[in-house]
Amino acid sequence: DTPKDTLVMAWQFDDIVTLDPGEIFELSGAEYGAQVYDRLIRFDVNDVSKIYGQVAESWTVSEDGKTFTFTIRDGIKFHSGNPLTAEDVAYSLQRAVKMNKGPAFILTQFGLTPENVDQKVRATDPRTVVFETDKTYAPTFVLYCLTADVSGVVDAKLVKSKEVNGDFGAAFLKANSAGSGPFVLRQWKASELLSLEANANYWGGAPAVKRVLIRHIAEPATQRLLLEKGDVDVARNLKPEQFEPLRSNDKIRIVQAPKGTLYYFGLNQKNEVLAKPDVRKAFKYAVDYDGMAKTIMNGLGTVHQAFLPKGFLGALEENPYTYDPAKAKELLKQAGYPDGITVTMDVRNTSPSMDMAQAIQGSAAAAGITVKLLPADGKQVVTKYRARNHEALLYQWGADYQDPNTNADTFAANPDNADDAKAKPLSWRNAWDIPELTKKTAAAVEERDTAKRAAMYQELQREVLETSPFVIMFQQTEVIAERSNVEGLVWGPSFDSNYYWKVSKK
Amino acid sequence: MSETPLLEVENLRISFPTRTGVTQAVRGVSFTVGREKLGIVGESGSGKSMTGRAILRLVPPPGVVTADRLSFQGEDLLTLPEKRLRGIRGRRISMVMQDPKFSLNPVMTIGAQIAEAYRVHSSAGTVEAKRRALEMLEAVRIRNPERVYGLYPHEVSGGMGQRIMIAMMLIPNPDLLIADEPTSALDVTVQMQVLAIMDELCSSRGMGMIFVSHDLNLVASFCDRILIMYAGRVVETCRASELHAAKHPYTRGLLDSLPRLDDTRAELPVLARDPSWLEGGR
Amino acid sequence: MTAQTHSTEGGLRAWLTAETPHSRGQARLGRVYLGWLAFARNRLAMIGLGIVLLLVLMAALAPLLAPYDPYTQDLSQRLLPPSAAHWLGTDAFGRDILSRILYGSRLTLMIVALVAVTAPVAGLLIGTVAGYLGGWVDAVLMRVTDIFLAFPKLILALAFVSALGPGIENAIIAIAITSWPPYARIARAETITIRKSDFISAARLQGASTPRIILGHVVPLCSSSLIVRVTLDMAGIILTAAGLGFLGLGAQPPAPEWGAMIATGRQYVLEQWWVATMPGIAIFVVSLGFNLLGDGLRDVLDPKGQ
Amino acid sequence: MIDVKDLRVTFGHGADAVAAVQGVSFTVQEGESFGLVGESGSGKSTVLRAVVGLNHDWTGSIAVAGAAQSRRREKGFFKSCQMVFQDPYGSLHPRHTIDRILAEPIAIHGLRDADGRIDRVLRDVGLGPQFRFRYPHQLSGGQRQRVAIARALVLEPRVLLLDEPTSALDVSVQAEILNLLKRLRAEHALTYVLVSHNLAVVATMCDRLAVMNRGRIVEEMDVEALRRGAAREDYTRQLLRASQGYDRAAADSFKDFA
Amino acid sequence: MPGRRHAIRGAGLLVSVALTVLGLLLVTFLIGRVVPIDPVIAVVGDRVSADTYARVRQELGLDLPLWQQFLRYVGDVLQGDFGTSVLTSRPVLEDILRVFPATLELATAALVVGVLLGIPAGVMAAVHRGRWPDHLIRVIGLIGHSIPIFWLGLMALLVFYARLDWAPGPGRVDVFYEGLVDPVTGIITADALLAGETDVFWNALHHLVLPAGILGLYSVAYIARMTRSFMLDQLRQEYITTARVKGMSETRVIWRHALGNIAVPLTTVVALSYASLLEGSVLTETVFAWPGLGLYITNSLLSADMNAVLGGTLVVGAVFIGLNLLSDLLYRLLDPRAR
Ligand SMILES: Nc1ncnc2c1ncn2[C@@H]1O[C@H](COP(=O)(O)OP(=O)(O)OP(=O)(O)O)[C@@H](O)[C@H]1O
Ligand SMILES: Nc1ncnc2c1ncn2[C@@H]1O[C@H](COP(=O)(O)OP(=O)(O)OP(=O)(O)O)[C@@H](O)[C@H]1O
Ligand SMILES: [Mg+2]
Ligand SMILES: [Mg+2]
Repeated sequence: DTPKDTLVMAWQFDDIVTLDPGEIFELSGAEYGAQVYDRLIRFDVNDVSKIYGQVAESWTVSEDGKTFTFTIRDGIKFHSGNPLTAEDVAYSLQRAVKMNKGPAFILTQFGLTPENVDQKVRATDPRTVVFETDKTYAPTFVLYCLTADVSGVVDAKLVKSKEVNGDFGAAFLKANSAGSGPFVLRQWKASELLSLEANANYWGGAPAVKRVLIRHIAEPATQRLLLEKGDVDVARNLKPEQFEPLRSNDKIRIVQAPKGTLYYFGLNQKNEVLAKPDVRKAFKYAVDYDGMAKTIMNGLGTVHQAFLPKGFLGALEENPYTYDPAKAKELLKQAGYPDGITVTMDVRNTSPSMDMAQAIQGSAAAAGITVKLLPADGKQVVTKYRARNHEALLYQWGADYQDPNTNADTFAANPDNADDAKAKPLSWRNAWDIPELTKKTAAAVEERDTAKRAAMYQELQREVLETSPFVIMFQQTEVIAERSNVEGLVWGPSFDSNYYWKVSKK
Repeated sequence: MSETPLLEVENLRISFPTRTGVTQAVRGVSFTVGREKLGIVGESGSGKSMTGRAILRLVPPPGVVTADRLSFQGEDLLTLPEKRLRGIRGRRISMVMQDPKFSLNPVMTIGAQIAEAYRVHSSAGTVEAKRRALEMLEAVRIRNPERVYGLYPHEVSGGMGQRIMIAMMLIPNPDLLIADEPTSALDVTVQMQVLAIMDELCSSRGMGMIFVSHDLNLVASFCDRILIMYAGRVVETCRASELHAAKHPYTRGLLDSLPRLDDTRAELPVLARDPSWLEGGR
Repeated sequence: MTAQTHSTEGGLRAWLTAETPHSRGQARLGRVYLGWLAFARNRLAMIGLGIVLLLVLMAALAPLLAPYDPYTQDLSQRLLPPSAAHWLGTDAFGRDILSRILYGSRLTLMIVALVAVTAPVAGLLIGTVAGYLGGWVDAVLMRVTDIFLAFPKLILALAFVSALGPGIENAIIAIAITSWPPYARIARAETITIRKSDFISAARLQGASTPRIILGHVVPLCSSSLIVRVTLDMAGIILTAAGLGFLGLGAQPPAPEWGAMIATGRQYVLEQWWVATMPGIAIFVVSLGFNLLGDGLRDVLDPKGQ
Repeated sequence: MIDVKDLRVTFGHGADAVAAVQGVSFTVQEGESFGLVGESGSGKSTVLRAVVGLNHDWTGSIAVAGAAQSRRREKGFFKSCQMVFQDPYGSLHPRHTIDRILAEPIAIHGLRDADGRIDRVLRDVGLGPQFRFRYPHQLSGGQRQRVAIARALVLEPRVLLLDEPTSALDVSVQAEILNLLKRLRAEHALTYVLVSHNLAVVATMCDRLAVMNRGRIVEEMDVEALRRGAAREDYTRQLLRASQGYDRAAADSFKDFA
Repeated sequence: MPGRRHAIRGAGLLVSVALTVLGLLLVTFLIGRVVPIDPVIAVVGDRVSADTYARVRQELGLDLPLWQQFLRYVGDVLQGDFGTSVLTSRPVLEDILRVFPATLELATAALVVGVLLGIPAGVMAAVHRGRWPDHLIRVIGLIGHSIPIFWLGLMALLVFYARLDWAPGPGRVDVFYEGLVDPVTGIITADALLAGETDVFWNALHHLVLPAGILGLYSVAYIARMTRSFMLDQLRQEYITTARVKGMSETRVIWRHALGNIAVPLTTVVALSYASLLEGSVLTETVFAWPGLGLYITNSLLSADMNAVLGGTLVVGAVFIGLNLLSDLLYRLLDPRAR
């Protein structure tokens, strides 16, 4: 069994490519960032609408909504022992913008550029940081974006000392930590081991365990064996079929945490068959939502058809479509295909995507739609998606930050449907040309009244539900199996809000 | 020729079960060997080698050997336990095979192979074994024994290889040597030299010898007594010096069909096989 | 020893085993028959042959034998253990595993057959040409062979399928392309021993051209050891095809390809063991069959085997 | 008919080189039977293989039927000159029937009446039609050698090179083959070059012979001289003596001829 | 002039090795271009701005003509620079130095199993040809050859780890020993011994038993089969009869004379199976959470991490070529005829 002072976790974390908060853009990496780096502000995992200060003690928003002023908490120390000041906060944000890596857009969408960021984000005194946007946005939009991993505060002094060739210490931070959070990185071996050590001097109180050891175990069956044997405390990647036998094991607890990730498939509107509204609709009736939820998903997701996941501002909780092959057939007939149609569907070769695709294949067949599957690796699917070469394509979409705009911007906006467009949201990828909706989405971001804003998003969602080439099926639920003597792990609504800080073992 | 034969063979039969029935390779062969040179001649497939091998119980697997009597100095070779038999093999009866190219282990030095043959049957140490091996190499007239001792079989010529074979087989000083076509792979001149060595060793040690060959002239000039085999039977036995006066039509036929240096015959007589030879006496 | 025994008892047998055949056909058939006799005496090889014949039969009669449609899903019937209704249980989509295995035998047979006719042929040609011609041709061909041999096989196959596009046919081509080098090596080694032999010299003396000698004289002698080797590689071929299928590059769902069935059943292996185990047993039995057959064939065909 | 001048053959390169034939010259008249004797490794086979074009790396000059030969032979050359190998077990393709073996040269040279030719040549070598569809493994050594001879004859050549055609055979079978070869020569007016290490065989078969040692011809003589034992060279005399059966005294007097 | 002869042979060998390596590079490079994954996306992910996309594309040199890209790559490799892995964002060389020892350890252990069981089994089968030990060994070998390896691995874990508790779980050492010894060779057992940590050594050895046994079963089948067939060839040879005539015991005839002669082809077989163990252990590595080279290459390929694939493949190829060379040298050492 595992020692009391050590939390051992089995997890597939081979997606981690960097541990630098300015660069982290993977689910597992985000979770790591949440343990090691403090952020300016965070949202409450139990009530996402509540935003609280972590490094920031308080903040104010200017009259025109373009200037945010944060007061930094006193007495926070980095792992190195350096005090955390406003300078560090400003540097961290400037750094992310200047490096311009994957997650930088979360900040740059507010008009920040490497050239102007030193002006727009600055420490006016050791305890004050000012953040200016180019336009007026809904304040919650800005604040939610600042809760993201990319705003994790790095130890400016340490990082600057490790800088080589003006890389902002990126080479160093990729595999080292320079944070102030409850845990310190001890060792990272890619696809092998991630070892964290408790920060005994954490300003919020030292963690109860001394170490967290995370082992990359690719095979779910192996994870299950380890968990049952007590050689790990937490197993993160079990399959639905494995839950049942574990539920009857009183040494093991199954925890579910809804995440902001949606499973959907898109229909490419460049294809003239799929571009017909009735055909699009027929697909929405050709999916056995409930059957799949009960069987192949079995807890890994709940039926959800609107583009905003539960927990987001304005999320629509109604699911108007049910499996109705007769109706789907009828719709196809109206569209001029009484004999049914055939489409190919690209899909990631991982579970549960593959299972979903096969189930869709089965249910759609009854509705007169022959689905041919083309499984491939995720990157390969995405390559095809970005080239708009698919017919139908099953994938998932994870929210980048906790504001509704993250999904509206991709499902309901398509500023330029040309092949060489700069922005490539999901609507563009499915060649869904929607100038009206795009305008509405832009308006919603700028609406400062929260209630009105929520209403605008609801309207957007209804319209997308009705007309879009997206068949949104499930919202993902993370299912974690813990040994029952483990307590205090927090599984939030996104991966960067899973926390180990309070964990303890009986 | 001595009064008490070394080896007595009576009604030896060797058969091989094959896909198309049982092949009788040797069918009822009887003979004795004393301290003499006994030649066995006959056509290919007449059972010469099998007879030789049966004595050491080395007939390859599917073969079945039976005999009324197969005894060596009073010991029954057919029923002897494997372990006792190993004491006889090499030590008391040994066998020189046809082609040194195939009969020597290619990855062991010549010296090691000879020394090994010696050490199998004595408790001698390595130094003693080497000394004996070198002596033996000298005895078979190898000029530079020390050098040859460290060579590998592929590094020596055919004639030398055959001498090495002989050295190896004679080092434990056996009582009976079976030589299965020991010189047929050699040039005539080398063959002559090798035979001379064997001849000398035989007479100096008082060994018995079975010399298997298909070369009638050679056997006649080299051996004391000759068995002529045909299709697994002995059709005729005679003294070597009397071979040219042999009576059996088979033997006569073989002799006649040999080309001769002084030949002026327009056509060589061809053997006319007679089915009755198969029933011929022992 | 005449062969005028057509009318006697066992006329056919006598005709086949005649010492003096009267036509090319009789000679050839007789040879086959004798090979068959040798083969038939090997009990394990006969078992192997039986298994392989069974596979062929299964493939031919799948629609008659299968109790259910192999494609129809029924999520309410998923992951049922073996029972009277479903002898081998059902899979994650409620499909009858027995039916899928029966239909899958067609795919398996196709993979095995296609790979078996492509890879060894390529290897045989390259190997015999290199071995017979020697010199720089040999050097070049063997360097290429070495490069392919030094490559991780799955990566090479992946690359080829990626280039050709996914699908069972392309997967088969990819497997064939990646598996010829060992055959080329074997064929070359054998050719080198053959090319010095007198009957090849004799062929050259009659003025036979190089292609004629390679195809007519060398190839027939190398092919027997290759046939043996191929049957021994069958299991590997089936499993490689499965590996590609798992990576989305082989048979596409819902095709009941055995390897793909194992690959998807893998996630249930501790909970619903039958999903992966049943096709696993099928692959095992079939490759056992091919292996036994190969061993038996080796004894018949391999001149060294006596 | 055959004119070989200063033939040299070397195997291998540099330090590995073996000078197998070192300046051999001889001439064979049309219709003559010429013997080549010598011990193992003296280069007899190598000479034959060079003449017939199986070996490309030679220097000197070779003329067959009046035509000077280059390294590579035209297809037509093989119609006039054929060879029979020593080992009847290795010179027939184990997977081909006799019929196929004999049909092959006919097909290569595009000759007509294949069936008739095969029948004829089989009868010539004393094999009945019943052997036509057998495989080599169904034949005895002597029968195989007959097939090999038949294969050489099927193109109706004028020169036959025989490399120890009977040394792998029993004496009784040897006699049959030697008789056959004699008869064929008479019937078809063939020219023979016969290689053997058996002086008696050469004596019965040939008109003239050359003795080879270590890649050179040490002596040329006619068969009469051989029968009389009238050899000029010590080497030849030693060879003669060794051929006459075991003789202890003779063995002791033998020398190495380098 | 044997010295010169060896020099010429050696030079020829070097040239052919160099050509093979170059060919290897070319094929890997082409594969990288053929895989339908956009390498830029592999690097920066799917949601970046068009500017970043273009910048990274240029950084990766993807805008250059193909042959220039290849020359650039060859040049880098010759300088020992395999580039940086996208997947781990470290120099590929560093990654390989980390994962390769793990595979080396596993494959070597498996090979030991394979040789220790396979050769005696093959010899037994040959000696008892056609009788029950032969059949038994053949069937066991076939089973080892035909069972999907992940299935066997999981079942072994289930039985020996979960149920019987005889073997430790997956991984190279227990989690708590992780990082106790500094990687010197990267082979944990060796490192533990170097550091004098016997606990860690035993633990690591324990962890090795199950995966190495399973993987070894694979090579047992192959080695036994080849040993059998070589042995049968040798047992027919005349020198074996000679040895028997000398009166040697059957054991000595077989193990000294016959085995001595199959040592040569056997080294080639062992080298080949070693190479395939090094490359083909992906599934075992997955099941046993063994972070090795096979897994690394496969994952990299799936992530279009071409630097890593090229590097890994190059290493596998180099190992293969190295093993070939080694078996060549051993061949010269073991067979006097080849010297
Ligand atoms: N394994 C076997 N199976 C069947 N028959 C066999 C086997 N081995 C030998 N024979 C038969 O045994 C007979 C005698 O063989 P043996 O080797 O004793 O002949 P030989 O007189 O030594 O001939 P050679 O002069 O060719 O050496 C042959 O007819 C042969 O066919
Ligand atoms: N392909 C080859 N490569 C290297 N050396 C060869 C080759 N063929 C023959 N030799 C060598 O050439 C020499 C002559 O060989 P050749 O075969 O002509 O002799 P031979 O007189 O026919 O002997 P034998 O009576 O044994 O057949 C020998 O020393 C032999 O080793
Ligand atoms: Mg014999
Ligand atoms: Mg010769």
